[in-house]
Amino acid sequence: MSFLTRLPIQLDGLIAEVAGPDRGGIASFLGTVRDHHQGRAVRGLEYTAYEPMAEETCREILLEAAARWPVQVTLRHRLGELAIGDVAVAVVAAGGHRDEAFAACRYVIEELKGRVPVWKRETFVDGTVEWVNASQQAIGSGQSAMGETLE
Amino acid sequence: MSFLTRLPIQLDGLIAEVAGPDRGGIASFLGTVRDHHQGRAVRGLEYTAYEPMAEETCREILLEAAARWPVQVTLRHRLGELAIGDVAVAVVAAGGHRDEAFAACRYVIEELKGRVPVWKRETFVDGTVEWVNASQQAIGSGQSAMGETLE
Amino acid sequence: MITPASVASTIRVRLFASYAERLGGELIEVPAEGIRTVADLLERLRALPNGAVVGPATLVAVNLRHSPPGTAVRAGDEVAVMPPLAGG
Amino acid sequence: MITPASVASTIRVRLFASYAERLGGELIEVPAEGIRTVADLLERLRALPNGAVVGPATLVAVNLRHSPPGTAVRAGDEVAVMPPLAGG
Repeated sequence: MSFLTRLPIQLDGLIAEVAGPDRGGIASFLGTVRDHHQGRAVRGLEYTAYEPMAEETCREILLEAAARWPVQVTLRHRLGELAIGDVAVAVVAAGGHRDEAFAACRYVIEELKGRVPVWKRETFVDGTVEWVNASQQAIGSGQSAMGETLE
Repeated sequence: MSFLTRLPIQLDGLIAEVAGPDRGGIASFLGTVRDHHQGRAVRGLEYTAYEPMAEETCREILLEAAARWPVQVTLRHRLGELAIGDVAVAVVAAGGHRDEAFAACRYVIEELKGRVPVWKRETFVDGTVEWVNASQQAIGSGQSAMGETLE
Repeated sequence: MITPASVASTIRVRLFASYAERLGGELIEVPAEGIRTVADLLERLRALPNGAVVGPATLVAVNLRHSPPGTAVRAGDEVAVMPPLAGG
Repeated sequence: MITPASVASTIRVRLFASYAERLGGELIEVPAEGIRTVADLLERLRALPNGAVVGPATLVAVNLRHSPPGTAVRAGDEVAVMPPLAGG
Protein backbone atom coordinates (compact mmCIF):
# COMPACT_ATOMS: atom_id res chain seq x y z
CA MET A 1 0.00 0.00 0.00
CA SER A 2 1.36 3.37 -1.04
CA PHE A 3 -0.14 6.49 0.50
CA LEU A 4 1.77 8.88 -1.74
CA THR A 5 0.74 9.18 -5.36
CA ARG A 6 1.68 11.19 -8.44
CA LEU A 7 -1.69 10.46 -10.07
CA PRO A 8 -4.97 12.31 -9.45
CA ILE A 9 -6.67 11.15 -6.24
CA GLN A 10 -9.97 9.32 -6.84
CA LEU A 11 -12.22 9.66 -3.80
CA ASP A 12 -14.57 6.90 -4.97
CA GLY A 13 -11.71 4.42 -4.96
CA LEU A 14 -10.76 5.35 -1.40
CA ILE A 15 -14.37 5.03 -0.25
CA ALA A 16 -14.52 1.55 -1.81
CA GLU A 17 -11.37 0.62 0.17
CA VAL A 18 -12.98 1.33 3.55
CA ALA A 19 -16.73 0.80 2.95
CA GLY A 20 -18.42 -2.35 4.19
CA PRO A 21 -21.91 -3.72 4.92
CA ASP A 22 -21.52 -3.11 8.67
CA ARG A 23 -20.09 0.42 8.25
CA GLY A 24 -22.97 2.80 7.62
CA GLY A 25 -21.13 6.07 8.28
CA ILE A 26 -18.38 7.33 5.97
CA ALA A 27 -16.66 10.66 6.67
CA SER A 28 -14.24 12.13 4.14
CA PHE A 29 -11.94 15.10 3.90
CA LEU A 30 -10.40 16.52 0.74
CA GLY A 31 -7.76 19.22 0.76
CA THR A 32 -7.63 21.04 -2.57
CA VAL A 33 -5.22 23.59 -4.01
CA ARG A 34 -6.42 27.11 -3.31
CA ASP A 35 -5.94 30.04 -5.67
CA HIS A 36 -4.30 32.23 -3.02
CA HIS A 37 -1.87 31.95 -0.12
CA GLN A 38 -1.48 34.71 2.45
CA GLY A 39 -3.15 37.20 0.14
CA ARG A 40 -1.09 36.36 -2.98
CA ALA A 41 -2.55 34.81 -6.13
CA VAL A 42 -1.28 31.26 -6.71
CA ARG A 43 -0.89 29.66 -10.14
CA GLY A 44 -0.02 26.14 -9.00
CA LEU A 45 2.18 24.16 -6.68
CA GLU A 46 4.44 21.19 -6.30
CA TYR A 47 4.57 18.72 -3.43
CA THR A 48 7.69 16.80 -2.50
CA ALA A 49 8.21 14.30 0.32
CA TYR A 50 10.76 12.36 2.29
CA GLU A 51 9.05 9.35 0.80
CA PRO A 52 10.04 6.37 2.98
CA MET A 53 9.40 8.32 6.17
CA ALA A 54 6.16 9.81 4.82
CA GLU A 55 4.83 6.36 3.89
CA GLU A 56 5.78 4.97 7.29
CA THR A 57 4.24 7.92 9.15
CA CYS A 58 0.99 7.63 7.17
CA ARG A 59 0.82 3.95 8.04
CA GLU A 60 1.38 4.73 11.74
CA ILE A 61 -1.30 7.42 11.82
CA LEU A 62 -3.86 5.09 10.22
CA LEU A 63 -3.03 2.34 12.69
CA GLU A 64 -3.45 4.82 15.57
CA ALA A 65 -6.89 5.84 14.27
CA ALA A 66 -7.99 2.22 13.81
CA ALA A 67 -6.82 1.39 17.34
CA ARG A 68 -8.68 4.33 18.85
CA TRP A 69 -12.01 4.04 16.98
CA PRO A 70 -13.82 1.05 15.41
CA VAL A 71 -13.21 2.25 11.85
CA GLN A 72 -11.57 1.42 8.57
CA VAL A 73 -9.58 4.42 7.43
CA THR A 74 -7.32 5.32 4.54
CA LEU A 75 -5.58 8.33 3.00
CA ARG A 76 -3.68 9.56 -0.03
CA HIS A 77 -1.30 12.49 -0.47
CA ARG A 78 -0.50 13.73 -3.93
CA LEU A 79 3.09 14.54 -4.98
CA GLY A 80 4.38 16.45 -7.99
CA GLU A 81 2.82 19.40 -9.77
CA LEU A 82 -0.79 20.35 -9.01
CA ALA A 83 -3.12 22.98 -10.43
CA ILE A 84 -5.74 25.09 -8.63
CA GLY A 85 -8.61 22.88 -7.48
CA ASP A 86 -6.66 19.62 -7.64
CA VAL A 87 -7.02 17.30 -4.66
CA ALA A 88 -3.78 17.36 -2.65
CA VAL A 89 -4.86 15.09 0.19
CA ALA A 90 -7.79 12.80 0.92
CA VAL A 91 -8.82 10.97 4.10
CA VAL A 92 -11.76 8.57 4.35
CA ALA A 93 -13.00 6.87 7.54
CA ALA A 94 -15.88 4.37 7.65
CA GLY A 95 -17.51 3.13 10.83
CA GLY A 96 -20.73 1.73 12.18
CA HIS A 97 -21.76 5.18 13.36
CA ARG A 98 -21.01 8.72 12.28
CA ASP A 99 -19.39 9.83 15.55
CA GLU A 100 -16.42 7.53 15.11
CA ALA A 101 -16.19 8.16 11.37
CA PHE A 102 -15.95 11.93 11.86
CA ALA A 103 -13.55 11.62 14.81
CA ALA A 104 -11.16 9.28 12.99
CA CYS A 105 -11.22 11.35 9.79
CA ARG A 106 -10.42 14.51 11.72
CA TYR A 107 -7.65 12.80 13.70
CA VAL A 108 -5.93 11.54 10.57
CA ILE A 109 -5.90 14.87 8.72
CA GLU A 110 -4.60 16.73 11.80
CA GLU A 111 -1.84 14.20 12.44
CA LEU A 112 -0.94 14.07 8.76
CA LYS A 113 -0.44 17.82 8.66
CA GLY A 114 1.66 17.74 11.83
CA ARG A 115 3.81 14.68 11.22
CA VAL A 116 4.12 13.58 7.60
CA PRO A 117 7.27 14.96 5.92
CA VAL A 118 5.83 16.68 2.87
CA TRP A 119 6.71 20.13 1.50
CA LYS A 120 4.95 22.46 -0.86
CA ARG A 121 6.47 24.89 -3.35
CA GLU A 122 4.05 27.49 -4.61
CA THR A 123 4.28 29.27 -7.94
CA PHE A 124 2.58 32.64 -7.70
CA VAL A 125 0.83 34.40 -10.56
CA ASP A 126 3.56 37.07 -10.42
CA GLY A 127 6.10 34.39 -11.35
CA THR A 128 7.84 33.98 -8.00
CA VAL A 129 8.34 30.51 -6.57
CA GLU A 130 8.49 29.84 -2.83
CA TRP A 131 8.68 26.91 -0.45
CA VAL A 132 5.83 27.26 2.03
CA ASN A 133 7.01 27.89 5.61
CA ALA A 134 10.60 28.51 4.54
CA SER A 135 10.29 32.29 4.74
CA GLN A 136 8.56 32.26 8.12
CA GLN A 137 11.47 30.38 9.54
CA ALA A 138 14.10 32.70 8.10
CA ILE A 139 12.35 35.79 9.48
CA GLY A 140 12.09 34.60 13.08
CA SER A 141 15.06 34.13 15.36
CA GLY A 142 14.52 31.47 17.96
CA GLN A 143 10.80 31.60 17.27
CA SER A 144 9.14 28.42 16.03
CA ALA A 145 7.27 28.66 12.75
CA MET A 146 4.93 25.83 13.72
CA GLY A 147 3.73 23.79 16.67
CA GLU A 148 5.35 20.51 15.69
CA THR A 149 8.94 21.69 15.87
CA LEU A 150 11.53 19.83 17.86
CA GLU A 151 13.90 22.56 18.89
CA MET B 1 -32.92 22.30 -6.60
CA SER B 2 -34.26 18.98 -5.33
CA PHE B 3 -32.60 17.41 -2.29
CA LEU B 4 -34.58 14.17 -2.55
CA THR B 5 -33.73 11.74 -5.31
CA ARG B 6 -34.77 8.30 -6.47
CA LEU B 7 -31.50 7.84 -8.38
CA PRO B 8 -28.15 6.68 -6.94
CA ILE B 9 -26.34 9.53 -5.17
CA GLN B 10 -23.11 10.57 -6.91
CA LEU B 11 -20.68 12.11 -4.40
CA ASP B 12 -18.45 13.57 -7.13
CA GLY B 13 -21.35 15.59 -8.47
CA LEU B 14 -22.12 17.02 -5.03
CA ILE B 15 -18.47 17.92 -4.49
CA ALA B 16 -18.44 19.75 -7.82
CA GLU B 17 -21.49 21.74 -6.66
CA VAL B 18 -19.71 23.19 -3.62
CA ALA B 19 -16.01 23.19 -4.59
CA GLY B 20 -14.30 26.41 -5.58
CA PRO B 21 -10.80 27.87 -5.98
CA ASP B 22 -10.99 29.65 -2.60
CA ARG B 23 -12.41 26.62 -0.74
CA GLY B 24 -9.53 24.30 0.05
CA GLY B 25 -11.26 22.11 2.64
CA ILE B 26 -14.11 19.77 1.68
CA ALA B 27 -15.74 17.57 4.32
CA SER B 28 -18.25 14.92 3.32
CA PHE B 29 -20.52 12.45 5.02
CA LEU B 30 -22.17 9.42 3.44
CA GLY B 31 -24.76 7.31 5.22
CA THR B 32 -25.02 3.85 3.64
CA VAL B 33 -27.43 0.96 4.16
CA ARG B 34 -26.15 -1.44 6.79
CA ASP B 35 -26.70 -5.19 6.70
CA HIS B 36 -28.15 -5.33 10.20
CA HIS B 37 -30.44 -3.34 12.48
CA GLN B 38 -30.67 -3.97 16.20
CA GLY B 39 -29.08 -7.37 15.78
CA ARG B 40 -31.28 -8.54 12.88
CA ALA B 41 -30.00 -9.25 9.35
CA VAL B 42 -31.36 -6.73 6.83
CA ARG B 43 -31.94 -7.51 3.15
CA GLY B 44 -32.82 -4.00 1.98
CA LEU B 45 -34.95 -1.00 2.74
CA GLU B 46 -37.25 1.62 1.36
CA TYR B 47 -37.30 5.33 2.16
CA THR B 48 -40.40 7.46 1.91
CA ALA B 49 -40.82 11.17 2.69
CA TYR B 50 -43.31 13.93 3.18
CA GLU B 51 -41.73 15.43 0.12
CA PRO B 52 -42.68 19.13 0.11
CA MET B 53 -41.84 19.50 3.79
CA ALA B 54 -38.64 17.45 3.45
CA GLU B 55 -37.43 19.62 0.55
CA GLU B 56 -38.23 22.80 2.48
CA THR B 57 -36.55 21.54 5.66
CA CYS B 58 -33.38 20.54 3.76
CA ARG B 59 -33.26 24.00 2.22
CA GLU B 60 -33.63 25.62 5.66
CA ILE B 61 -30.90 23.48 7.21
CA LEU B 62 -28.46 24.32 4.41
CA LEU B 63 -29.23 28.04 4.76
CA GLU B 64 -28.62 27.79 8.52
CA ALA B 65 -25.24 26.14 7.94
CA ALA B 66 -24.21 28.72 5.34
CA ALA B 67 -25.23 31.53 7.71
CA ARG B 68 -23.25 30.08 10.59
CA TRP B 69 -20.02 29.15 8.76
CA PRO B 70 -18.34 30.54 5.62
CA VAL B 71 -19.09 27.45 3.54
CA GLN B 72 -20.88 26.15 0.51
CA VAL B 73 -22.87 23.10 1.52
CA THR B 74 -25.27 20.67 -0.14
CA LEU B 75 -27.02 17.37 0.54
CA ARG B 76 -29.05 14.58 -1.05
CA HIS B 77 -31.38 12.03 0.49
CA ARG B 78 -32.33 8.97 -1.49
CA LEU B 79 -35.94 7.74 -1.65
CA GLY B 80 -37.34 4.41 -2.83
CA GLU B 81 -35.81 0.96 -2.56
CA LEU B 82 -32.15 0.62 -1.54
CA ALA B 83 -29.85 -2.37 -1.22
CA ILE B 84 -27.12 -3.01 1.36
CA GLY B 85 -24.24 -0.58 0.82
CA ASP B 86 -26.26 1.94 -1.19
CA VAL B 87 -25.79 5.58 -0.22
CA ALA B 88 -28.94 6.78 1.57
CA VAL B 89 -27.76 10.29 2.41
CA ALA B 90 -24.83 12.53 1.46
CA VAL B 91 -23.69 15.88 2.85
CA VAL B 92 -20.77 17.91 1.45
CA ALA B 93 -19.40 21.17 2.91
CA ALA B 94 -16.58 23.19 1.34
CA GLY B 95 -14.82 26.07 3.05
CA GLY B 96 -11.57 27.94 3.12
CA HIS B 97 -10.41 25.89 6.10
CA ARG B 98 -11.17 22.42 7.41
CA ASP B 99 -12.62 23.53 10.77
CA GLU B 100 -15.65 25.15 9.18
CA ALA B 101 -16.04 22.41 6.58
CA PHE B 102 -16.19 19.69 9.25
CA ALA B 103 -18.46 21.75 11.53
CA ALA B 104 -20.95 22.57 8.79
CA CYS B 105 -21.00 18.98 7.49
CA ARG B 106 -21.67 17.65 10.97
CA TYR B 107 -24.37 20.23 11.65
CA VAL B 108 -26.26 19.37 8.47
CA ILE B 109 -26.31 15.60 9.02
CA GLU B 110 -27.43 16.00 12.64
CA GLU B 111 -30.21 18.44 11.77
CA LEU B 112 -31.29 16.33 8.81
CA LYS B 113 -31.72 13.28 11.01
CA GLY B 114 -33.66 15.28 13.59
CA ARG B 115 -35.89 17.38 11.38
CA VAL B 116 -36.38 16.09 7.84
CA PRO B 117 -39.58 14.00 7.48
CA VAL B 118 -38.27 10.76 6.01
CA TRP B 119 -39.13 7.21 7.04
CA LYS B 120 -37.47 3.90 6.48
CA ARG B 121 -39.06 0.47 6.05
CA GLU B 122 -36.66 -2.40 6.49
CA THR B 123 -37.00 -5.81 4.92
CA PHE B 124 -35.22 -8.38 7.06
CA VAL B 125 -33.57 -11.53 5.77
CA ASP B 126 -36.24 -13.54 7.63
CA GLY B 127 -38.89 -11.95 5.39
CA THR B 128 -40.47 -9.58 7.89
CA VAL B 129 -40.97 -5.93 6.96
CA GLU B 130 -40.95 -3.14 9.54
CA TRP B 131 -41.09 0.62 9.68
CA VAL B 132 -38.11 1.80 11.73
CA ASN B 133 -39.09 3.48 15.03
CA ALA B 134 -42.73 2.35 14.75
CA SER B 135 -42.30 -0.53 17.16
CA GLN B 136 -40.37 1.53 19.73
CA GLN B 137 -43.25 3.95 19.91
CA ALA B 138 -45.89 1.23 20.31
CA ILE B 139 -43.96 -0.39 23.18
CA GLY B 140 -43.52 2.70 25.31
CA SER B 141 -46.37 4.46 27.04
CA GLY B 142 -45.78 8.14 27.50
CA GLN B 143 -42.08 7.64 26.82
CA SER B 144 -40.57 9.40 23.82
CA ALA B 145 -38.90 7.22 21.24
CA MET B 146 -36.57 10.02 20.15
CA GLY B 147 -35.27 13.40 21.20
CA GLU B 148 -36.99 15.43 18.50
CA THR B 149 -40.57 14.65 19.55
CA LEU B 150 -43.07 17.37 20.15
CA GLU B 151 -45.36 15.88 22.77
CA MET C 1 -67.14 31.89 -1.44
CA ILE C 2 -66.31 28.73 0.46
CA THR C 3 -69.37 26.71 1.39
CA PRO C 4 -69.03 25.73 5.05
CA ALA C 5 -70.84 22.43 4.62
CA SER C 6 -68.53 21.17 1.85
CA VAL C 7 -64.94 22.34 2.30
CA ALA C 8 -64.69 23.92 5.72
CA SER C 9 -66.25 21.05 7.61
CA THR C 10 -63.44 18.59 6.85
CA ILE C 11 -59.74 18.50 7.73
CA ARG C 12 -57.61 16.63 5.22
CA VAL C 13 -54.83 14.79 7.02
CA ARG C 14 -51.77 13.35 5.36
CA LEU C 15 -50.42 10.18 6.95
CA PHE C 16 -47.05 8.51 6.45
CA ALA C 17 -45.27 5.21 6.85
CA SER C 18 -46.87 2.99 9.53
CA TYR C 19 -49.67 5.52 10.11
CA ALA C 20 -50.77 5.40 6.46
CA GLU C 21 -50.73 1.60 6.56
CA ARG C 22 -52.74 1.31 9.75
CA LEU C 23 -55.19 4.21 9.56
CA GLY C 24 -56.53 3.77 6.06
CA GLY C 25 -54.27 5.52 3.56
CA GLU C 26 -52.00 8.45 2.87
CA LEU C 27 -54.80 11.01 2.91
CA ILE C 28 -57.85 10.83 5.16
CA GLU C 29 -60.62 13.30 5.89
CA VAL C 30 -61.62 14.05 9.46
CA PRO C 31 -64.77 16.04 10.38
CA ALA C 32 -63.59 19.45 11.57
CA GLU C 33 -66.24 19.85 14.24
CA GLY C 34 -64.69 19.96 17.71
CA ILE C 35 -61.10 20.16 16.40
CA ARG C 36 -59.35 23.43 17.17
CA THR C 37 -55.78 22.33 17.87
CA VAL C 38 -53.22 19.69 17.01
CA ALA C 39 -54.01 17.99 20.33
CA ASP C 40 -57.71 17.76 19.40
CA LEU C 41 -56.83 16.19 16.06
CA LEU C 42 -54.54 13.61 17.63
CA GLU C 43 -57.27 12.66 20.11
CA ARG C 44 -59.66 12.13 17.20
CA LEU C 45 -57.16 9.98 15.30
CA ARG C 46 -56.48 7.83 18.36
CA ALA C 47 -60.19 7.03 18.53
CA LEU C 48 -60.10 5.49 15.02
CA PRO C 49 -59.67 1.74 14.44
CA ASN C 50 -55.92 1.02 14.93
CA GLY C 51 -55.64 4.52 16.43
CA ALA C 52 -53.25 3.20 19.07
CA VAL C 53 -50.52 3.40 16.41
CA VAL C 54 -50.53 7.19 16.94
CA GLY C 55 -48.09 7.01 19.83
CA PRO C 56 -46.64 9.63 22.15
CA ALA C 57 -43.74 10.40 19.77
CA THR C 58 -46.04 11.42 16.93
CA LEU C 59 -45.07 14.60 15.04
CA VAL C 60 -47.54 16.99 13.47
CA ALA C 61 -46.82 19.57 10.78
CA VAL C 62 -49.33 22.26 9.93
CA ASN C 63 -48.61 23.89 6.58
CA LEU C 64 -45.17 22.23 6.42
CA ARG C 65 -44.01 23.42 9.89
CA HIS C 66 -43.49 21.15 12.90
CA SER C 67 -46.33 22.21 15.21
CA PRO C 68 -46.74 21.54 18.95
CA PRO C 69 -50.04 20.28 20.42
CA GLY C 70 -51.41 23.75 21.11
CA THR C 71 -51.12 24.87 17.47
CA ALA C 72 -54.41 25.91 15.87
CA VAL C 73 -55.80 23.68 13.10
CA ARG C 74 -58.37 24.94 10.60
CA ALA C 75 -60.15 23.28 7.72
CA GLY C 76 -58.06 24.03 4.62
CA ASP C 77 -54.72 23.72 6.42
CA GLU C 78 -52.28 21.12 5.13
CA VAL C 79 -51.95 18.90 8.17
CA ALA C 80 -49.49 15.99 8.32
CA VAL C 81 -49.42 13.44 11.11
CA MET C 82 -46.14 11.61 11.20
CA PRO C 83 -44.48 8.77 13.07
CA PRO C 84 -40.99 9.42 14.53
CA LEU C 85 -38.55 10.36 11.76
CA ALA C 86 -36.08 7.79 10.48
CA GLY C 87 -34.12 9.49 7.74
CA GLY C 88 -30.40 9.54 7.11
CA MET D 1 34.75 -5.34 8.20
CA ILE D 2 33.90 -1.69 7.82
CA THR D 3 36.94 0.48 7.20
CA PRO D 4 36.77 3.49 9.56
CA ALA D 5 38.48 5.82 7.11
CA SER D 6 36.03 5.17 4.24
CA VAL D 7 32.47 4.52 5.51
CA ALA D 8 32.44 5.31 9.19
CA SER D 9 34.01 8.75 8.89
CA THR D 10 31.12 10.31 6.98
CA ILE D 11 27.49 11.02 7.80
CA ARG D 12 25.18 11.06 4.80
CA VAL D 13 22.49 13.70 5.27
CA ARG D 14 19.31 13.92 3.24
CA LEU D 15 18.01 17.44 2.66
CA PHE D 16 14.60 18.55 1.44
CA ALA D 17 12.78 21.47 -0.15
CA SER D 18 14.49 24.81 0.57
CA TYR D 19 17.37 23.08 2.40
CA ALA D 20 18.26 20.96 -0.63
CA GLU D 21 18.17 24.03 -2.84
CA ARG D 22 20.34 26.15 -0.57
CA LEU D 23 22.83 23.66 0.91
CA GLY D 24 23.98 21.86 -2.22
CA GLY D 25 21.60 19.03 -3.05
CA GLU D 26 19.35 16.34 -1.71
CA LEU D 27 22.17 14.25 -0.29
CA ILE D 28 25.34 15.67 1.25
CA GLU D 29 28.19 14.08 3.16
CA VAL D 30 29.41 15.56 6.42
CA PRO D 31 32.62 14.44 8.18
CA ALA D 32 31.53 12.48 11.24
CA GLU D 33 34.32 13.69 13.47
CA GLY D 34 32.99 15.73 16.38
CA ILE D 35 29.33 14.88 15.65
CA ARG D 36 27.69 12.78 18.30
CA THR D 37 24.14 14.17 18.40
CA VAL D 38 21.49 15.82 16.24
CA ALA D 39 22.44 19.15 17.84
CA ASP D 40 26.09 18.69 16.77
CA LEU D 41 25.01 17.94 13.20
CA LEU D 42 22.76 21.02 13.02
CA GLU D 43 25.61 23.19 14.28
CA ARG D 44 27.85 21.82 11.52
CA LEU D 45 25.19 22.44 8.83
CA ARG D 46 24.66 26.01 10.03
CA ALA D 47 28.37 26.67 9.47
CA LEU D 48 28.03 25.79 5.75
CA PRO D 49 27.55 28.46 3.06
CA ASN D 50 23.82 29.41 3.23
CA GLY D 51 23.69 27.51 6.54
CA ALA D 52 21.43 30.23 7.97
CA VAL D 53 18.55 28.55 6.13
CA VAL D 54 18.64 25.84 8.83
CA GLY D 55 16.34 27.76 11.15
CA PRO D 56 15.03 27.09 14.65
CA ALA D 57 12.03 25.11 13.36
CA THR D 58 14.20 22.52 11.61
CA LEU D 59 13.17 18.89 12.05
CA VAL D 60 15.58 15.98 12.10
CA ALA D 61 14.77 12.33 11.55
CA VAL D 62 17.25 9.60 12.37
CA ASN D 63 16.35 6.31 10.71
CA LEU D 64 12.89 7.63 9.75
CA ARG D 65 11.96 8.78 13.29
CA HIS D 66 11.56 12.39 14.36
CA SER D 67 14.53 12.89 16.69
CA PRO D 68 15.14 15.64 19.27
CA PRO D 69 18.48 17.47 19.51
CA GLY D 70 19.95 15.06 22.06
CA THR D 71 19.48 12.01 19.85
CA ALA D 72 22.71 10.15 19.02
CA VAL D 73 23.89 10.23 15.40
CA ARG D 74 26.32 7.64 14.04
CA ALA D 75 27.91 7.21 10.66
CA GLY D 76 25.68 4.78 8.75
CA ASP D 77 22.44 6.21 10.18
CA GLU D 78 19.91 7.57 7.71
CA VAL D 79 19.74 11.19 8.80
CA ALA D 80 17.24 13.64 7.30
CA VAL D 81 17.29 17.37 7.98
CA MET D 82 13.97 18.96 7.12
CA PRO D 83 12.36 22.39 7.00
CA PRO D 84 8.96 22.81 8.71
CA LEU D 85 6.40 20.45 7.18
CA ALA D 86 3.83 21.79 4.74
CA GLY D 87 1.76 18.81 3.66
CA GLY D 88 -1.98 18.44 3.36
